[in-house]
Amino acid sequence: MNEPALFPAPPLTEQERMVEAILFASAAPVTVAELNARMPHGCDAAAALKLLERRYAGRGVRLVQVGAAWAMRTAPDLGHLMRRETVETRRLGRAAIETLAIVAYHQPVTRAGIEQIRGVSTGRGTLDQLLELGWIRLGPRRDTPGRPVTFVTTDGFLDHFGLSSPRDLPGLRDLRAAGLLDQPPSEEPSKVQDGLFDGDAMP
Amino acid sequence: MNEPALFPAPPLTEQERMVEAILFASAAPVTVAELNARMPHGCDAAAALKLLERRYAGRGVRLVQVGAAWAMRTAPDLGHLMRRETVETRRLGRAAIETLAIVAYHQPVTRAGIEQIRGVSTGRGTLDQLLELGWIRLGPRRDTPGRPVTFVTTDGFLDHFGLSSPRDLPGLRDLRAAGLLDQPPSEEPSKVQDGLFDGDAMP
Amino acid sequence: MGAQGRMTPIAEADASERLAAEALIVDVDGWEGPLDLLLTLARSQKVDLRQISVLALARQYLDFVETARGLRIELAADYLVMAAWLAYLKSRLLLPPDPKEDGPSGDALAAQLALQLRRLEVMREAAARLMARDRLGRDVFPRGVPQPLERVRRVRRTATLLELLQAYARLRTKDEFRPLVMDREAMMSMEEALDRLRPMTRFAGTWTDLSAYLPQGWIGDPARRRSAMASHFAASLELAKAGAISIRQTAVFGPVEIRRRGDE
Repeated sequence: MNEPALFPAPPLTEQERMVEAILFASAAPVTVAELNARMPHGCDAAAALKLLERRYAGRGVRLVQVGAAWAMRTAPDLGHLMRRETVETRRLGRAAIETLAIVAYHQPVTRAGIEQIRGVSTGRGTLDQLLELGWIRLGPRRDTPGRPVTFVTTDGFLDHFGLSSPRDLPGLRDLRAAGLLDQPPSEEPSKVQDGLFDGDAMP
Repeated sequence: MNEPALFPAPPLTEQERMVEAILFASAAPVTVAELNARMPHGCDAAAALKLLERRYAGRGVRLVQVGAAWAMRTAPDLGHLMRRETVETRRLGRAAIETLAIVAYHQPVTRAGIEQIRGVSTGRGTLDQLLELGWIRLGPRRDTPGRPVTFVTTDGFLDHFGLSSPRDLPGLRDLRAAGLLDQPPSEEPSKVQDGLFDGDAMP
Repeated sequence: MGAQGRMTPIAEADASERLAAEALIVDVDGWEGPLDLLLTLARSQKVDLRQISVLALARQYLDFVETARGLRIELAADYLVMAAWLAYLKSRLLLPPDPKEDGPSGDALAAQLALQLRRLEVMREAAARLMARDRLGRDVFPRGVPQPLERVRRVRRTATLLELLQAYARLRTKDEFRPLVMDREAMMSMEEALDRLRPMTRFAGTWTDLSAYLPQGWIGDPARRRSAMASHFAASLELAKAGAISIRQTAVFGPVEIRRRGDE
């Protein structure tokens, strides 16, 4: 490099190695002119680039042109490898599990129906979470004003909870027998429709 | 990636591309375990690494092993082309360089052991400097009175000096065979009378 | 390791040797302790450290200290400690061994010193070799634009059947603990009112005050009554729009009455 004119340019394969190393280590894309300036005198960076581009075709790393400059980049189809997913398992929150229970026992049930049973308004996030988990899905629209959507459980729900059908869910009588319910139930859940829990009978 | 068991692992050539992309994108060495964790289920990063290492042999960029990890680095013979990428490292003083060599060849070694070899007390700054550079770290405590801490080299040290393992230190085997790396007996504080500089050996 | 550079070949004249010794002394602050100085002196013997004459070395060192004293140069204490020790070693090496004296012999002490010097020299050479290696950031380079690994934390929720059943049981037995929430007990939805009203209005052949349709539990407490009234009114409008009922109010603020459609 000090006495450029005295030595012939290195062979093209050697020039290819040089371009490879420079592009790899460079923080920014490098122009052909800059490559030529950094390589020994007499080198042909453009020709070396062509060789290198061919060598990396289809590899996990590619040669890309950025304006007038060149850079090495990971292949776009492997971008997912640059992400590291850590999956954390956490218990479902209280709102979500209650909502899920209501959907399971009262399906198809509207959001208003859920809110009425829980006695609190249901955040959009709660239903979204259950939808995302694939445990509930949209059921048929209720034939009432506004035609509200209903929610029903999915096969994924049955699968996760080890049930073969929603009818396998234990009834209130079973829950009481299992010590999960202290008070005698007012009605069997299998018969209930919306509005079940307001204690007033019709006038 | 969500249902890993449902899909067969990609072909080895594809795994090779993946390892290539991951190592290429990372400045720090990546362990085989980390590679396997980032690649689809069923991949064999070690086998893919072997293929890749062969592919890059003699190229401008090489695959190097650093401890349990792998990294891509430019070929050393092309270092002169990368002058503008050179990171100015703080020039290490003679004390620091000697201390580093002693830690490397005698590890795990206590501060007293280092001082015994160098014949002078080690300034606090010397070890601090090496710790800060990430080239040495605390090793296990020595099981002698006072349970002094020991120092060992890091993977960062290996990476910086292009070593795959501390066993690759040049001349290590010969020095050990010549008995020049044995722990000096006087290192133990209980046997001070052996110490060259202890007053009690004086007439 | 400029030490070697300062040493002159032994073959040269006395004058140059003295010059070298003086150079050593002037540079005394540059020595990394007495062992470093000893090593430098040992190198002037131009032999492998394994064959070094420790006796000659002790003499060289003591001469050095003597010269330094003559030049009124203050030496650090450890240099003087080493000088005293070497004087002792010299006497042990020169005099026949004293049978009454225990501890290592003079030869053993000399061998230990030689080993220690060699150990230091070997580490110096190793250090030099280490620093001359192809080093990262100087001869070998990592990727110039590393792509940081994107860390994505995904939370997967899970629940057991027992939790599901417990949740349902909790809802059905409201005596259990519930976190503080805004209750909507005093609220009746329009949907609910509509469900009530629709079947009942089929039999509403005559104009009937809407408030008569309010359910039992909703007429005592004013808040509950207000909500029930509002939802029933809204429901009646819905039913009127659907053509199921007619609706009328005969006076401002008068009672709202409804009846089945087609009974006009």
